[in-house]
Amino acid sequence: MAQLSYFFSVYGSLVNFIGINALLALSLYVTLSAGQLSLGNAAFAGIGGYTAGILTTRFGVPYMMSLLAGALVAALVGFLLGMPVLRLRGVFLAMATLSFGEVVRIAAVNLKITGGAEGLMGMPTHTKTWFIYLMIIGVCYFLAKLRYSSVGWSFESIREDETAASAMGINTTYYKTLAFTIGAFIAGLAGAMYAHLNYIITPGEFGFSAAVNLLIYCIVGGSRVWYGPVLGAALLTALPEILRGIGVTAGPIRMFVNGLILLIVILFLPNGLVSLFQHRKTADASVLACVGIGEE
Amino acid sequence: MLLDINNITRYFGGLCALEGVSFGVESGSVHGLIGPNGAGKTTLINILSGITSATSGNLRLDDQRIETFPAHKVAALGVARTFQNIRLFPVLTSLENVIAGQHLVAPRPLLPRLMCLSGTRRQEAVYQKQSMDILVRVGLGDRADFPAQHLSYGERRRLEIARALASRPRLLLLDEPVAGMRREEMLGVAALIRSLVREGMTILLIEHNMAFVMDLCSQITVLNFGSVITTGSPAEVGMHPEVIEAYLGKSDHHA
Amino acid sequence: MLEVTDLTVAYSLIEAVHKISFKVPVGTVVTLIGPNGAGKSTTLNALSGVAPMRGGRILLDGQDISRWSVHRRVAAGLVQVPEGRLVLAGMSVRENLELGAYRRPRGDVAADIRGMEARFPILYERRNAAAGTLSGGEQQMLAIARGLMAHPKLLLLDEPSLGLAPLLVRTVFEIVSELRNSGLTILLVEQNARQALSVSSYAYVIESGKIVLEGPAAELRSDPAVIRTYLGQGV
Amino acid sequence: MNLLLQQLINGLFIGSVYGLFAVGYTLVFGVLDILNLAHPAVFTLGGLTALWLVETAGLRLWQAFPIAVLVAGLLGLLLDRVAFAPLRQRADTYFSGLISSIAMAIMFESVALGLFGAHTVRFPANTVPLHIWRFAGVTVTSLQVEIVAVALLLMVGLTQFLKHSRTGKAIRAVAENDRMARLLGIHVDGIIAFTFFISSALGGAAGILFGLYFDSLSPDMGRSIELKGLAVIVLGGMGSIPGAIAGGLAFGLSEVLTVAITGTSNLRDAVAFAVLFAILLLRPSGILGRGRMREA
Repeated sequence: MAQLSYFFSVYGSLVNFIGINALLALSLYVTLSAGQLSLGNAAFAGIGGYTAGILTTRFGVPYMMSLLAGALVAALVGFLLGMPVLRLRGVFLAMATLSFGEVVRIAAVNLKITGGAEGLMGMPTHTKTWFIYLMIIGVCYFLAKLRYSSVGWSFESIREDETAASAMGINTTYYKTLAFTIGAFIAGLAGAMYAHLNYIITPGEFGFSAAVNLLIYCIVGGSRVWYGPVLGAALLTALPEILRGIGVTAGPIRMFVNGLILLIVILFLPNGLVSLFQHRKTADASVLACVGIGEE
Repeated sequence: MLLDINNITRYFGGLCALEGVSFGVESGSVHGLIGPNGAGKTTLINILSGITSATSGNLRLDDQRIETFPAHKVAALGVARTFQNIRLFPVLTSLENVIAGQHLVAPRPLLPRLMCLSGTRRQEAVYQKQSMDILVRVGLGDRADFPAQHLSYGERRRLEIARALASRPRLLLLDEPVAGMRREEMLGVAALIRSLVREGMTILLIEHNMAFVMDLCSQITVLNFGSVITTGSPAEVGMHPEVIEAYLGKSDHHA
Repeated sequence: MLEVTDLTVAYSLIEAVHKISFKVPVGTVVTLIGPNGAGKSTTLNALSGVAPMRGGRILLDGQDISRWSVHRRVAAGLVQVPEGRLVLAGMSVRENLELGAYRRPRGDVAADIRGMEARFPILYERRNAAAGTLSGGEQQMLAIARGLMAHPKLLLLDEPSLGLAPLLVRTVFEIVSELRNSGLTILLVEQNARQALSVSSYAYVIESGKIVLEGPAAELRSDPAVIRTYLGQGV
Repeated sequence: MNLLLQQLINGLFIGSVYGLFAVGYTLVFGVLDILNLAHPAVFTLGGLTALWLVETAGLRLWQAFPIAVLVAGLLGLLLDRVAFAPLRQRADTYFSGLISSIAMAIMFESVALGLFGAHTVRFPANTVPLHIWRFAGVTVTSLQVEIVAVALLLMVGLTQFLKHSRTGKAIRAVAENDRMARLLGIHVDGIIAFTFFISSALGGAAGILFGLYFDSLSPDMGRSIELKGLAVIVLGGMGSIPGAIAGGLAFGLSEVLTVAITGTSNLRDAVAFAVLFAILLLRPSGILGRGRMREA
């Protein structure tokens, strides 16, 4: 017990950051699961964070209400943004969401109510570790159940082939917007919790590098199953500590190792780290398949 | 008449892909659509299924105008299709492909699942059984757990038909369903088409294999350069001089 | 000229062509016919080196070229005019011709282009137009002319009549017979079996990636099985 | 009036650097349909290499410039071999290429950080002899003129090279249809590697000019231009060289005009990104684009 409390006194904030990053990665996972590459989820987190922070600091709204409001406002913006931008595909969608994110960041720098470049301060630090992880469990449960519902199958179909999906009767616009909105909701929730973890949030935390980091969590962990992003976020957020543990302290080397891991994963594990742990049933079946065909 | 195609025209840029195409597809029949490569057959199927829009003209399905409908609405009216260049979901297994195809007929609501209601599991078992039955019907029962990308060419074509059948369509549009198939496989597909029609399904069939088309279809429409040359029974179409010339090249030239 | 033994081609795990063997003697036109998806184009692509070969051997003038890169094969005179008139649509007609001679010494190219433009006057008239603006027939001329710019020893022609109006189909086959008469060796892939057989000396029938029938073109034209399946008696 | 004229001229100078940066960016996209997100890191290393050559190796700038550009070009070759070539046959090559280029960007930036430290550095005074011209109330320095001259020279040179040279035509052929190019006997992999070389060399040149213009260099300077570069190539139409040049100039002008009109530099980037966002929604192929849309 004493050891545990020691662990938390040293690594408590790391554990919290892992949780927040995992939630953010899950928000991107939802969008990716419907085949849409969004670089706007960091901005949605910012919207959620600023909304919740402003509500608690300026208007004395209770913590839980502010979380809900932050998530809902982010979801609403996601919905409104999704309708026009989801006509775009691939790299064009990525860039539209990216420029949206930049506009949000610049707005946060310039507006008075957001506290400008110095950031928004004075949030009560109500977010507790257990609560973060409770939320993660809730979101994971939701996503796991979602996967085999009509919505989940529709996301999967759209990700695999949008044209074929629409020919099967799937309203692709509706489901893409839905994925985008759910993603924005989760991101907004994570942002709102983050705002009340830290006392302060600044515009820079929700910029381009944050958006890219989320993408990296999903890719390194694996974006085909819900636990992939969680794994990716946990590993990469803890990586600096792990490296410090094995004696690597210099910043540039840590950064280099980060990049190297990402490169190795994308080159050799296209489905992410989770493919290391997944049971090989389908892989075996495919081997059988080629043997069968070879004999024909 | 289940499907009435009336004066459909489609331009791509300045290029005319279809010009004034009109014909009807009788309910409960197999209707063939033939013509040389590049005649506009696939463009027409794309328009029928709502994936492409027509530049002008109209389409009626059971007297309902559908030419402005997006693909998912056309599908909801009971139209399913396969693709010439096979558009399966490659990393999903055969069974999962068919399950995805059940979208319109097998609601899997989220809320009961979140609450772990007991009915969900039973319902899911019924749906999965239905998908499995369709796989067995196209002869892929033993391939249920294989990712689609590891199936042979002919198996993938059959899986595409299975996925289309999963939505229980009234009208099935098949774009070259037996291209690249071995003879035995081809016979299997022919038998499948016959049994589907016996159950009341209507089929519009694009195919290059003449024997296959002649054998199955009650009516055939011949397309060349985006226009209909003729529509008629296999025998009528076979006698048509323009068809012989357009489809086979001038027979008097070197023969 | 070309001797292929036990050629096998597979995309990912699926075999498209299985152990086929055939020959193209020098100065002749040989045709591969067969239904859509039978593996005809795949065979040509394996000969050019752009389809993954899984087994077999390709001899060009007695030399084993099975492992050669695509550009080395082109330099050796094995030139393909691909299906669907793949001209470089955004580049000019003249540039398309120039690129046809990419593997040849620069000095000779200008004279060749003049020769080609004299032979196909339309290519001279439209020399500065983007190739994509040409009509289907003109694009096919350009594709063939571009193939000839490489001074092929063996020309692989993939479905030259695809999507062309009957009159243009005839023109294209007239060009093919001219090329044959000028002594060029050609391996032709065609759906239009009747036309193809009429310009060829020998033919192979491919079905589901295997050769099911072969013989002198004149004989295949009167073979009942070929007539039923490919020359479409009854239609 | 003169102030406006001065701003327009300043916009032209910085716009030409943006254009040069974007030309390399868009070249790779045009040929491969892949966004090379390591381009900004090459830009940084190009600038820092030139600085090292001048400051530490004691070379004159006119000697250091071509060497640094060459180094940048070699980095491009490295990028192609390590991050792109292995992914070329993969079905999701566009997406995985995006990720692997991010990985390379992280590693390049960490190298810059390790070699040059995190602080801002500058070329020694008198690296470029400075003349100042004043006419009609407008100030122009010889450095600015030289920057525009070099940038325009490189961009015009590239355009002419692509248009008339045999290799240039081969590059365009690969961009249009790599399969057809292969059948013509073009060594496609060599052409792609060469394209990376040119693209990165131009990016490196832009980095040097950028460092000279702003009189500051730092390992993260690529970040400041990364998003602008993306904006420029979308504005000009992905893959269009003249579009990138025009887009760069337009972007430079819009920046200085925003500053001139609003009186502060806070909204400088917001206007540009709002314009980018609008263009993506209204005309995704860009203003001068070829109308090419990638299906994801």
